[in-house]
Amino acid sequence: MSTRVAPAFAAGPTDAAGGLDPAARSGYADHPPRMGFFTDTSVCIGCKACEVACKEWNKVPEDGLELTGMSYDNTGSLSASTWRHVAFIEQIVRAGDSRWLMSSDVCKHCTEAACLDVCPTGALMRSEFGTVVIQDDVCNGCGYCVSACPFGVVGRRETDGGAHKCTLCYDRIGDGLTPACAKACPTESIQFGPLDELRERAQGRLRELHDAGTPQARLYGEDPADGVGGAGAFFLLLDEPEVYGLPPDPVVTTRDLPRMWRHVATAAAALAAAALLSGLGQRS
Amino acid sequence: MVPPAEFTSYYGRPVIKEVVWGVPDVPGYLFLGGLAGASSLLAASAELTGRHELARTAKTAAVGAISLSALALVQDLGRPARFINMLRVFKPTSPMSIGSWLLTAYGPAAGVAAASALTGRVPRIGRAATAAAAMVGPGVASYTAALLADTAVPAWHDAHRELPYLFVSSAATAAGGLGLALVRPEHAGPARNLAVAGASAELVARNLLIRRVRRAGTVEAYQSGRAGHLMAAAEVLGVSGLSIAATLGRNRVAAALAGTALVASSALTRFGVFYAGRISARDPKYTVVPQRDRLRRQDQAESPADAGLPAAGLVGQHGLLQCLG
Amino acid sequence: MSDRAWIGWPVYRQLTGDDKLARGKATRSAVTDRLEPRIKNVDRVAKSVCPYCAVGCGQNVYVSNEKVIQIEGDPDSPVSRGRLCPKGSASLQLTTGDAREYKVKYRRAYGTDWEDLDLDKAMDMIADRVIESRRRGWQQEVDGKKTRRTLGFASLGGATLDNEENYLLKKLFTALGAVQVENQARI
Amino acid sequence: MAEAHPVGFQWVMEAKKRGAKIIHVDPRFTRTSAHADVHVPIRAGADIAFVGGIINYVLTNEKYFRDYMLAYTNAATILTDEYADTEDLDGVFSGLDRERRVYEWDSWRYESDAVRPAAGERSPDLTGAQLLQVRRSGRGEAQGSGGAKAEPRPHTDPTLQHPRCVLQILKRHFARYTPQVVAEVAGVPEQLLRQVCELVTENSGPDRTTAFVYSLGWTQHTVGVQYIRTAAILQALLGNMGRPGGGIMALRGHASIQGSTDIPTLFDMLPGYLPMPHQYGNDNLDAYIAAETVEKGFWANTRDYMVSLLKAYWGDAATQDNDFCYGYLPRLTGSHSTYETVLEQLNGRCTGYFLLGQNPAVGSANARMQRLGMASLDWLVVRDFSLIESATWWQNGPEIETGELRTEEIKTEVFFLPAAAHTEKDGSFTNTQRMLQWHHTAVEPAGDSRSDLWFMFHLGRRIRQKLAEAGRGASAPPEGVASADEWNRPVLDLTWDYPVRGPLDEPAAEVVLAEINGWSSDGTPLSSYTQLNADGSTACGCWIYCGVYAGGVNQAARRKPGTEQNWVANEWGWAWPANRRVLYNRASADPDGRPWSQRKALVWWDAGQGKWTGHDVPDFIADRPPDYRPAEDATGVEAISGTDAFIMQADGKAWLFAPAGLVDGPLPAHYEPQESPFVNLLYGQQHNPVREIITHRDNRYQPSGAEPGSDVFPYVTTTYRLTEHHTAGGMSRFLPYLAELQPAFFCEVSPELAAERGLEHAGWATIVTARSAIEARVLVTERMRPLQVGGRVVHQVGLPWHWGPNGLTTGDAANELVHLSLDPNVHIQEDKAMACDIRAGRRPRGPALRDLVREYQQRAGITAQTGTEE
Ligand SMILES: Nc1nc2c(c(=O)[nH]1)N[C@H]1C(S)=C(S)[C@@H](COP(=O)(O)OP(=O)(O)OC[C@H]3O[C@@H](n4cnc5c(=O)[nH]c(N)nc54)[C@H](O)[C@@H]3O)O[C@H]1N2
Ligand SMILES: Nc1nc2c(c(=O)[nH]1)N[C@H]1C(S)=C(S)[C@@H](COP(=O)(O)OP(=O)(O)OC[C@H]3O[C@@H](n4cnc5c(=O)[nH]c(N)nc54)[C@H](O)[C@@H]3O)O[C@H]1N2
Ligand code: SF4
Ligand code: SF4
Ligand code: SF4
Ligand code: SF4
Ligand code: SF4
Ligand SMILES: [Mo]
Repeated sequence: MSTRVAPAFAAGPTDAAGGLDPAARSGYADHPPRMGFFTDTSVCIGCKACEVACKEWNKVPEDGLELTGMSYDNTGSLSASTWRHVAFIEQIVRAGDSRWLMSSDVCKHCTEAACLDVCPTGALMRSEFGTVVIQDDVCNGCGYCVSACPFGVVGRRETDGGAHKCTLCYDRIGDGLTPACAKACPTESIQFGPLDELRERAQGRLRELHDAGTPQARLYGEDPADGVGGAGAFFLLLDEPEVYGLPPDPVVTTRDLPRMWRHVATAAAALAAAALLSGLGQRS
Repeated sequence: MVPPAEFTSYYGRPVIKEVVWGVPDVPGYLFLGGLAGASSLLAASAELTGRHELARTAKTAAVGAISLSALALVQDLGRPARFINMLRVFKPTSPMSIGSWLLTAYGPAAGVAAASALTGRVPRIGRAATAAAAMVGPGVASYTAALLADTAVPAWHDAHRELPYLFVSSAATAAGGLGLALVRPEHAGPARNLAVAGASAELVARNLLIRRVRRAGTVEAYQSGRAGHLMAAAEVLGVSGLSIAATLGRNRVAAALAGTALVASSALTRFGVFYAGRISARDPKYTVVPQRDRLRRQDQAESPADAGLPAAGLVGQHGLLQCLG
Repeated sequence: MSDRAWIGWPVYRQLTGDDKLARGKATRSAVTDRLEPRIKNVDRVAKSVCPYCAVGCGQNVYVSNEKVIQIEGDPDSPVSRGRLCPKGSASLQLTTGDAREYKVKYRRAYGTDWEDLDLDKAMDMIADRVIESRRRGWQQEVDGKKTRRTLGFASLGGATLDNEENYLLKKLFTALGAVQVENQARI
Repeated sequence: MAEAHPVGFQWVMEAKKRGAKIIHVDPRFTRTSAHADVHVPIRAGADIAFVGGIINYVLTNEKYFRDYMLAYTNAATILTDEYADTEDLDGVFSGLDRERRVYEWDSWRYESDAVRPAAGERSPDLTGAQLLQVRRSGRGEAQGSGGAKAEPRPHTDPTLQHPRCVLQILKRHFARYTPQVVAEVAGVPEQLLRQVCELVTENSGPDRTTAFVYSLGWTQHTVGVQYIRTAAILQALLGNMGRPGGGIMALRGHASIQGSTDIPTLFDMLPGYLPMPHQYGNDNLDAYIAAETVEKGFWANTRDYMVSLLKAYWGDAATQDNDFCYGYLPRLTGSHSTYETVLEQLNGRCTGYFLLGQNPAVGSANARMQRLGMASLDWLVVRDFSLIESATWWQNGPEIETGELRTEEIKTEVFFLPAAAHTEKDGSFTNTQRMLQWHHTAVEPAGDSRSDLWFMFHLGRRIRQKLAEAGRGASAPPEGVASADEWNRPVLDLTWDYPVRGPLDEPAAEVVLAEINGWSSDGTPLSSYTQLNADGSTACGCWIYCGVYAGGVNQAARRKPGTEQNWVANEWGWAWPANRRVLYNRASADPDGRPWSQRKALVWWDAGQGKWTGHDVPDFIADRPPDYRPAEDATGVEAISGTDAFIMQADGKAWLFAPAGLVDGPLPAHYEPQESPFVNLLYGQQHNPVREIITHRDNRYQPSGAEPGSDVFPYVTTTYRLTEHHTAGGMSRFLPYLAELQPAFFCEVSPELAAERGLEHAGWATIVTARSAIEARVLVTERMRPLQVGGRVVHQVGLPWHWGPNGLTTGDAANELVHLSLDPNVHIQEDKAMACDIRAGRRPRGPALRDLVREYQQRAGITAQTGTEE
């Protein structure tokens, strides 16, 4: 992935790990360390405390009472009314080690956040912690962010027309509190903290698991050189990302935007030329 | 590249979110915006070359289309009353923001231009407005391509290079077609020219787009289901309209027929593209398979054992990106 | 547009500040700037314990204007270290949600629907019924041996109650001679 | 554990991180299995065979912790020659009275020099029927805390060679629990059992300990108590009791289920596990004490505890002269458990019912019978947060749908009183660690909602007032009662003068706690139960809680942060007894008082200071040196030797063999559940011979094993919990945030069973037993694994039982299916291992539902006798 060149929009200050410093790039000259999540799915017990704690804190409404038949997951996916979603994947073998994977998904708080880039109102905003927050008082519900997010995180809520997603508990972390979901998580599957510390911790945990004979363990979203410049909320997974419903190689769409604009400009010019030229020629 | 039949997903759930934009609002908006933008250009061209009837019609079409499109846009917002928030910021990273500013500039210009043309009052201001609308018009007609492409929707993003061309040619087709249909043939020369040029370009652009998405692994989204039907119908109408316009375009009835077909073709193209995006967002294979392939290719490219292999073939899409992009 | 309003316009901030692309600082709304956790300036925090299961996780109950506005794990608890499972995390909804009933309801014998009843009246009626059932089910002796009890009324429940409540319950009902006092330990 | 005690499970995950191996024994692959190193899929109802297999491994391979076993268990104790084991009697123990379904446990005795009464235990003249009654009164349960009688100084053989010493008896008893047999019975393959045996034994010894954690998977059986006994034997053999990281942890249920057992709202006990007086043998205080006291250890002081309780209840009215009002206590005549209560309701004797935070209409076994019982009442009081099914069955219960009941024909008066939540009252919960934690009022309850403390207090106040008035008037007492005054004295003499506070007249919970804690005659709060006296100079509402208000300080409200204390965290809340966190922790040190290993040090003898010390509060007499040996004639606490680590036991030892206290045998034996598709492969005896049977038209049992008709119910079914719901659903089905997480009642079946019965994933299935039929959505999952049992494949059906007709997510209650047949020690129902049929599609509606059940009953040839044989 190192072959990718960050285009002009993405250029700017970098952090210690060589990743981009999103807060600095968003006008916070002096800012606290970038905060994020390391979700270690290898210790998730699928209790969904994170889902409930998030809803209680953020007053997120109930999201439907439908039995999905997807193992113990009746939430289905992240949405406007589900900001943490616990996936359940049954991998049962009749001889050998059966697995029941559980994983709590959340907004990735991308370093290069497509949702934020495309938001026309500025409702989506980068905080001084480097997180990505929707300002509900600003959002006009255009729905652009919904289609821009490569992880399918943001949704638009039927009842209020606004787009919603995890705020990484901006109100809480601003006051030194732990986000509600991380605080509730019984097994510390969700770990909150300065991103660089989390990355280090995750590497340690990865080594531990590899040494303990779990070669399938891998980090997801932790690499600043990945398609979204590294996620502010990254994961330790025990299988391929798509098994959990995550895109295997997401790329922020705005990486290609300069090129898009160039083509748009060329096309527009061509249209102008064609139109003007259309007037030429004999009149009948 | 043909996606392998087997791929893993989470219970077949989409990876990215479904497009929340409504039908007909948003595809209609795409079409009307194109129609408006190109009409303003056509109007300017007609005015410059003294075809006032055509100019007047095109201006009227522009203001009508843009008003409708703005309505569609506002209606599609989750919180329409907050439309004005579009002007809180100016974001080059957001085609919708750019579009909003473009519309803000364009709408009044097109309005004044049309009003002046229809009432015959303040002709100088009318001319200035016509010029202004014509200057902003290409932007209005083309930015929507970026609007769709600048998303995680595979069928749209994969087509980000071709979409602008498809959309402007489609806009030209629509504007030209409308002129052709509404204005007496003897006054409709530029419209006919524009329609023919647009429809031809559209054919080429569509083909290029299909080639691109075939390589990218999302072609099925354009060729199956409702999108497939719409795209096919657009093509049939476009080719018919084009042939009629090019051959019998000076016949009033034929012109009307051709014009209508071309307008419809343009609209269907937008709807087709829109649906292709929806389909590709709904089915995880459009997200997972191409990304998997990309990773596989990267792995192979990076793995020392494969280092000797010719990169272009393997790096595939990525390599092509570099060449074409 | 007044000067201040103009300065409040994000485009202006965007053009004049460091956040040229309006991704962060420039686009903050006034609401965002005022944001605070709602538990910050509460009137008090009551120390509590999760009401669901016997793990006994610690809870902090945040009170503002005589309303419970949030319930969270108590990080000090050596049992739970601040964590709560989904049920514990739903305690706020349990205690303040729509499912709570706040009025006495009464269904008369053979009645087809609930009726309203004054709490005081209800207590009085219940006391009368206890006395009557106690009498009717009284067994001074069984098989010639003293039992001094009543089978006329019974009670069930206790595992969700406080020790103090169970204590009074057992004390009162035992004194009344009731032996059919049971709770979830049986099941 | 991950499901039902998720926050507790963090400690398992922590241990795992540090290298602990986790073994999960469960019929289903659950969220707990997902984090276990080894998952043992087992046939529901076969754990005694499985754990018996481990014991057999330990005994045959001499893997026990010999020094520990010798010092702290009764391995060396010699039994009388009257004892006959299941080995001798094909599956039953000596003393079985087959006709009355009761064991005379006299032959289970230790051999000793003490003179014993000839027969019977409490009073020589108890007849068989009377004995049965006493047994049914839950003596076993009251003795769970250690009060069972046994010879304090039995004969022993420290060489462990005597053929009648406990270890030798054990060896013979468990010899037939071979890996092959375990595989056949439990469906656990031999090499898996072997793996577990090795993991468990390798991790036990001076330097390592293994812990057992159990809950309902082990208790809700007709042999539930014996399940735990099996683990107790294993853990005592391996030296895992009383030591850090060891033990057998009961993961209890509700927030204060432990508290409601300690201060019991249970028929058979008074506070502190004092048995409720029985009609026989408990005539007066002396007789009661004689019958219920042991000679050695802390239970020798029963009189202190009982008198102090009577003083707490009746205050100044309780005097030496009137037996401290002992006579005011009602007497038992047998079991009066919740299930017998239902029978009393159905027969019209019990006419009033309080439901104080319980929802039997869906939560209790044989839910239909529960509702029919309620429909026979004159009045019902329900106190709850929401309109649970127990409050609305007369309106929308299943019997209304089937036409069995008609709302306008139901006579029951129903009072629904809204309850205050935990945030709206002061009080203490006792958690699963026996720890009391205080919760403080955050806000006052709104509307008519009131605390249960308020309710009990004001109800009592009103009743007392009314009775006092009636006593003055002419209102006649019931037949056989001399006078209204005599009749009402116990109520009127009750100390019932709790101070109230606030606008609602809320009684002061702390004052109640202070009464529970106890005080001396001058009102000084006591600090330890050792201060209690039998002369009336102390009052104490629950002797084991004495100390919770020591120094007039609410110890349960202590909240010194865990991070500021050692790992035992003794200064958070208060645990009974005496704030000890690990029971019997004397056993963590060797007989000389030194920790078995430094790694596993918990408490030890400090010779310099002449007292026991350590991380926890020592569970021993603080200044009793390890080398103390009691005089021959010492009694009570004096009789506890310096190595009697199990101080509540009558002989100071952990019981590998239980000479008393259990009504269904001194050793565990595998019996098939009440309803099982299999014959007992271990013994000729199919069921627990003394299990409690409730014969009633609405509680028909199914044929089992080889009996004709048992093939009508070919599948094993079990009921269990989901993390997302709580018990009968009153606290989860009504909450949007929990309801949405598990929005439908479902059953879990294997793909094989689904294929066999044409069940479709996410479709509907109907599950049928002899009691009822219910419908559930189907989850076909590989997590349900068919097992090889008794030479054939058995399928199990999983039923999370949280549903009922009310709330945001509704569904049939699994308890419609469950029969009443109970563990004879504790009267718990067997809802963890049953037999059922399952078929595709929804169940019939209306009267057709009962028709279906009748059809099944007929097909299986079910009569009133079916399943009732011992
Ligand atoms: N989320 C949640 N937590 C709770 C509760 C709740 O309702 N929901 N309830 C609380 C209460 S009241 C209680 S009592 C506890 C109960 O806690 P648990 O006892 O853990 O609860 P269950 O799920 O009923 O049963 C546990 C397991 O026993 C298994 N099992 C069934 N039969 C057998 C068997 O024969 N042998 C073995 N080895 N296992 C068997 C089941 O498959 C199930 O996984 O939980 C408390 N905590
Ligand atoms: N088939 C099957 N049946 C079972 C079990 C099983 O495993 N399988 N498990 C059994 C077990 S272990 C248990 S504990 C029972 C539980 O069965 P129940 O105790 O009947 O179930 P809950 O839903 O917990 O009911 C408790 C009620 O108390 C109310 N409540 C909570 N707090 C208070 C309070 O402070 N005051 C008052 N007045 N009410 C309050 C709640 O709202 C709730 O409705 O179910 C048993 N039934
Ligand atoms: S995951 Fe999606 S919603 Fe979250 S920051 Fe990235 S692009 Fe935005
Ligand atoms: S929906 Fe709201 S947050 Fe999303 S892009 Fe539109 S305005 Fe921004
Ligand atoms: S960080 Fe806050 S908003 Fe985000 S998922 Fe967790 S609780 Fe919800
Ligand atoms: S709270 Fe933690 S353990 Fe529970 S589901 Fe969420 S991430 Fe997993
Ligand atoms: S938070 Fe969960 S685990 Fe803790 S006490 Fe409450 S219900 Fe039990
Ligand atoms: Mo329970």
